[in-house]
Amino acid sequence: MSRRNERGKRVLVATKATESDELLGLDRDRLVEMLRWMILARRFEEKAAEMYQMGEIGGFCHLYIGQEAVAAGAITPLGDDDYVITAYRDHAQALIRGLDANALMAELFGRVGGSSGGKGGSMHIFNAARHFMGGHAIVGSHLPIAIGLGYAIRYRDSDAVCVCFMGDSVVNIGAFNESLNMAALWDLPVIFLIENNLFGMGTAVHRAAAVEKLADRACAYAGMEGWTVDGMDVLAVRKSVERAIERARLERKPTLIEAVTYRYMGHSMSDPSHGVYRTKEDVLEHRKKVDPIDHFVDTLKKHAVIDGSDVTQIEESVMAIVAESVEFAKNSPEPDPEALYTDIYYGDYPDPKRRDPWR
Amino acid sequence: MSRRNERGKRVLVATKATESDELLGLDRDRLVEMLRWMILARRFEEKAAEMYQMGEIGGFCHLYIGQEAVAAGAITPLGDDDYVITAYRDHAQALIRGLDANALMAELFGRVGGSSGGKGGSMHIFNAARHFMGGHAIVGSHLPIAIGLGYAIRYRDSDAVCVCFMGDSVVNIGAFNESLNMAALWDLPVIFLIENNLFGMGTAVHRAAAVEKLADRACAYAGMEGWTVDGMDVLAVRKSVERAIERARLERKPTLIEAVTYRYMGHSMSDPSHGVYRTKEDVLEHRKKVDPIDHFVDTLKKHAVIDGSDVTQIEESVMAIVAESVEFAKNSPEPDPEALYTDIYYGDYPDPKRRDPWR
Amino acid sequence: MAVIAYREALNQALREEMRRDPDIFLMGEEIAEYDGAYKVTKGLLEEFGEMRVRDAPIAEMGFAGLGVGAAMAGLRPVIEFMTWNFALLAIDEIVNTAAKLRYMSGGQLKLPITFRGPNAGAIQLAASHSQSFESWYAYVPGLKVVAPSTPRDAKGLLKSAIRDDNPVVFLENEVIYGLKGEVPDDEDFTIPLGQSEVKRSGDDVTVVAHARSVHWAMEAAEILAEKHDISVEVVDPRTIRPLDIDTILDSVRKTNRCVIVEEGHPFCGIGAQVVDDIQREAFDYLDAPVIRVTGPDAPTPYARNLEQLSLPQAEFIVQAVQHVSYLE
Amino acid sequence: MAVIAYREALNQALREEMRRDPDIFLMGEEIAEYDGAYKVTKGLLEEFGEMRVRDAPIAEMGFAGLGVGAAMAGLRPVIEFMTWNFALLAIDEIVNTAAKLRYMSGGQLKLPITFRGPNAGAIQLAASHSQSFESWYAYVPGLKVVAPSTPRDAKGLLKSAIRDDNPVVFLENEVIYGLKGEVPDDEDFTIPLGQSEVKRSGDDVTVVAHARSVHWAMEAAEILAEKHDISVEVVDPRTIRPLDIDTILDSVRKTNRCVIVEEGHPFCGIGAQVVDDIQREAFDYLDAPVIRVTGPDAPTPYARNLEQLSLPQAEFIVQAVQHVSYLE
Ligand SMILES: Cc1ncc(C[n+]2csc(CCOP(=O)(O)OP(=O)(O)O)c2C)c(N)n1
Ligand SMILES: Cc1ncc(C[n+]2csc(CCOP(=O)(O)OP(=O)(O)O)c2C)c(N)n1
Ligand SMILES: [Mg+2]
Ligand SMILES: [Mg+2]
Repeated sequence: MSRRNERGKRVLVATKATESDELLGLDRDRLVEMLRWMILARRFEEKAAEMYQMGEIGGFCHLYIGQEAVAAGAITPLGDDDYVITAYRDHAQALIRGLDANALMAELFGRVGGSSGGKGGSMHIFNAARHFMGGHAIVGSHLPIAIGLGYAIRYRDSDAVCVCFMGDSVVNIGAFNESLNMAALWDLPVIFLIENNLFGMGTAVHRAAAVEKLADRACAYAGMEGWTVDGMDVLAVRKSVERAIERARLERKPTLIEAVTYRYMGHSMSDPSHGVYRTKEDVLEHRKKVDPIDHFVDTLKKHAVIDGSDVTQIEESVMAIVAESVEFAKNSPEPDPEALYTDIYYGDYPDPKRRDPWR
Repeated sequence: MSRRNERGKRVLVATKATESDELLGLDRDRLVEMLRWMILARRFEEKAAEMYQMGEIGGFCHLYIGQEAVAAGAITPLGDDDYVITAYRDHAQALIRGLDANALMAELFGRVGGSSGGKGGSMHIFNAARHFMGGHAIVGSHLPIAIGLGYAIRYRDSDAVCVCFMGDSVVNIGAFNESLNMAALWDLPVIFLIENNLFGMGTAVHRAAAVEKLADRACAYAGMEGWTVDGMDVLAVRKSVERAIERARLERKPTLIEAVTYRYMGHSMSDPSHGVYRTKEDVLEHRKKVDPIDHFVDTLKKHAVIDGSDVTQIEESVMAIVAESVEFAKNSPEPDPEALYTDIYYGDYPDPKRRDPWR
Repeated sequence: MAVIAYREALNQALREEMRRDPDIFLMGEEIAEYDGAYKVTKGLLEEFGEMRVRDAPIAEMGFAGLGVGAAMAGLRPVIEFMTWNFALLAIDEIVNTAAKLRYMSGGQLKLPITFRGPNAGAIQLAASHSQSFESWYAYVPGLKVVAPSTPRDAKGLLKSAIRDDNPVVFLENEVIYGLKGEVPDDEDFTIPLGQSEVKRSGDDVTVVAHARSVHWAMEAAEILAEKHDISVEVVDPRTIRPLDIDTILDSVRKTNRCVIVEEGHPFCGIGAQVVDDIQREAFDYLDAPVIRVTGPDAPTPYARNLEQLSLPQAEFIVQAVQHVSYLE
Repeated sequence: MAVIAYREALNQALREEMRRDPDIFLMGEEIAEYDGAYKVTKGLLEEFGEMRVRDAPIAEMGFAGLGVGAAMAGLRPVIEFMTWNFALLAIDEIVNTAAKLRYMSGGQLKLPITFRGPNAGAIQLAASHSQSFESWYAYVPGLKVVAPSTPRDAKGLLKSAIRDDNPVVFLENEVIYGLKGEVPDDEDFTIPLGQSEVKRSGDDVTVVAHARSVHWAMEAAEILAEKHDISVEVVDPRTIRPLDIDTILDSVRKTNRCVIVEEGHPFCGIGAQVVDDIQREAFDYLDAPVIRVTGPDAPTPYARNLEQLSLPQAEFIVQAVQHVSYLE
């Protein structure tokens, strides 16, 4: 644990070990908040799937269903100054980081009220005000950006951190090596968090990565640590991310965390949930065995933090938010045709229609 | 050690350990050959430096002086079917792999008699007949090519191997991760050989790479091994490369070898040999302390493999080759202007001067 | 002749060539077990096995360069990019290396490699997933660039690309993977690289279009014939490098008017080069400036209505043809 | 006005802007301790320290993307590529990411980042190290592209590029780093992006040229004036995107003839776009086709004589100008 000293800098303070404390010493509000985020993300995406099937949402739409513990565990311990960045499977992170569900649903619908005014779509969600820096659709390309956020933090001598989510396949791409090396070399406060959902599209992790545990890739960088954690257990994720945050805030050391999780749906809404790479039974079994929401509800009930009525209440409030988001999205107009040509440049720019007067 | 069985495949055969044998059980001819290659490379490049100063050679010219033990130790154990590939610091490897010194010098002069007819220059030396596959000037870009050579070897079910030389800075670039991962994943017979000359241009290794020993980067790939070896000791290099060759031929396992060596000259002929990054004294001291040729001569003398007159004889024969190469290069004509447009495509191609009739 | 889809035509080309030549292998993401993200490689793993149909990690530079190395060693790789947007990660291997190795080695090396995958717009995938790169690759001497518009062309040209001993950039089009058309059954059917085809004959205005744009051009030609009594000749270059400009010039010398269509952005697109060629070699034949209809000078938006607006659709081509006919 | 070298002008621009704005930092290979491979960043480490002048590992994609991230966080990075050839390794971050983030975020983000370094030919560095990429970057909406030809322009435009709140691709030229010229002393001197400059006035033929080609054009203009009595107007666009085509059009409307020069390859080069613009907007003013003088449709050779031949030198421009004047 850390606190700010007289000069506003964080310093490490002795704290009674919470290792044995299953609930990480979090108070009820915090715990319920985490559960609420997970349920919101789940219900929101279930509704998004429905809207996709109805043709209201187009393009690629990658759902996070089954993986909610990772985003909830990693984002809830962050402060306002911290940064979050991820790939195209980005709805849950955006919501949990505080993006209004209305703006998110409207973006999926491609409407003016969307977080990007309908221009970015599912894979490109941003909320700059809340330091949610996307939503990046090219695999691996957001890792260099993450270390850039880390560089800016150090540049300003701030004690913020950057949490960079990534898919399991990212450990095999070039940018991974370049980014982890520079983060380690320059002590950048970046937490690289692998959402290991066992597959990149239809490719099982070990058909693509020559490494036992993905976190082992950290061994190649002096100063980096690599941890593997149960990504279906939100408290386990939170605990290890908290440790990594401390490392980042105080020592400015980067950490690689592999959260082992599972994707219930197909890779995107246009892919089947199963196929050669995994059977329908595999998926059903996983859902039954280790659902992260059920698991967390059980834990909280076991510790008498919540009871059944609390869950009902959360579900109801969440469903209201989700329902409203659909209403909002439906009522939000399509972008004006002129929007095709706005937001390309900051400031003045010559008429883009000069070479192209027809549209 | 391995031999071919009845079906022409190599199999491992028991062999008396040569670990303790300083000369690796090599006969005199082999040892003298290695020394001869090292001296040829050295004298050739000293002459090239002279020719560069006289303006006969242009562009970038990266010399290998001081590093000869690495190329000699790694290439001499190879067979005809094996592949060699490297970066732009490529003269020594090309010579030792059997490129005619005349063709090499003429290439540096940019003449028709050059290995690429004068079109490639110092950084782009090829000798396809001898499986010397370049000469690549973009840092890191030849690693994927090396695993492609390895893939072709496996594809043909051959027991050849590919030795891929690279500078120390390559461990920090994206292609390194992608290539080592695929080599490990698919059991490609590639030996990744880092010529760690302590600097990439003016950047000391540890200002760029967050890792203790560069060979440690191997830890990130299951099935890969990483060894560090004294790159100023040709026998040490050869011994470890031989071991890696065995691993590659028999188990098709890739290996990462870091040979620690030293560059005596500037990064290229247009850079000073010292500056902020190392002092003149550093360079002189290194040259005195651990010159790879002197060291090997001493070893061979100690074991009475050669005496002073042998060295004189080698020097003389080598100087004759080098002198002839300069004569050859000088007498080789400049390329015909039409050569600008040849060797772009294999086979017929429409007139490239249609849009550009002036030259 | 069978009527098959564009994707199936590509699949046939791959299968037939792989049967002909054991040196051909395929590599790319999800091409084997998953049958390809767009199913172009369907069933090939089963027939040819994993050494010849290989799922790669997400490592575009790595597996593109692997292809280059394998080609240097005499194999004939066909590298799939899931889309050409991702090939930006591998473009160093294509442009700095593959395109130049023959030259830099003074003709010692031969690079029989094909890079293929969908180029240009998809459906609502937004800016990072909807780009057209033909003018980039066509800029580069050492490469050949192909962009088929029909199942027939797709099959005939892919076979030629694979047989070619040079690096070929083969640009498909996701949105027309399902498009059906007649394709000759003959296994020896190929279409040589570097030949334009007149897709529709006409007298009044030449419309040059490639890839998906051909279909908008054909649609526009229909409208112009029916509603405006303008006879349009549609020329499809099919291969962008080397460009068969002569077929285009012949047409322009006949019609004296020309409109060029492409899905990419306007600035330095393919059309700019075609304009340059036409005015240089047929200046005196032109009765009006050559006009282009392109994608917008803007990134591609996600929203359905904006994306639709961003396409160089028939309506715009109709306007442009009227414009060069001085009939607005 | 001081007479200083192109490299020094760039150095001054960096130094002055860094003094003005503490959010500016530089990153690239060998830019700090080594003072830059071409000494453009000389002395800056000493003045500004390592956080603001940072030597990067050889990891173009990594440090280019780092710059993008830092810009998203509000800093103003200037990323040096040792040459633009190496930027192919980072082009995904420039084109797929930096150019599109503002659009894809619906205007939430601002990307004040400059990517700079030498473009085009050097001296005998051969094919992989001698490429011109202006038409590639200029194709991409979301980027600005600048290519100064003189020390004055270099300084004035680099300052504007750094102050610009958009990603700017700033293309220098190794061969003219040593070129000297007058540069205003005033620290507030800047040149706005997007303004062509008439580098020499003339009446008979317009020659459009940017970057190093301006100097060949000026040399040719001199020869043409002295030996052939042809008065050439040389227009330097300086910024390629957005291109100030109006200054070019004004000149062509006056001279009625035009030659366009560039170091890059011909197919889909900048010149093709300029031709397109001219014929579209000044068709009736043209007395002859617009003709281009470019680098060859071939990779760049190493051999001195071949490399020399590959340049779009004055002699070729003289021929082309005579050609458009119907005076061959
Ligand atoms: C560079 C690049 N290559 C390929 C793709 C296509 N693609 C999108 S997602 C994906 C799989 C990624 O898997 P993983 O990293 O495990 O993330 P997950 O989808 O499982 O969250 C692929 C191949 C891409 N977007 N970018
Ligand atoms: C991708 C890329 N970036 C930068 C360069 C410029 N460059 C050429 S050599 C070099 C240093 C390489 O150092 P190292 O790998 O240690 O090899 P060495 O020169 O010491 O043999 C650099 C930065 C390049 N050729 N390619
Ligand atoms: Mg995954
Ligand atoms: Mg080195």
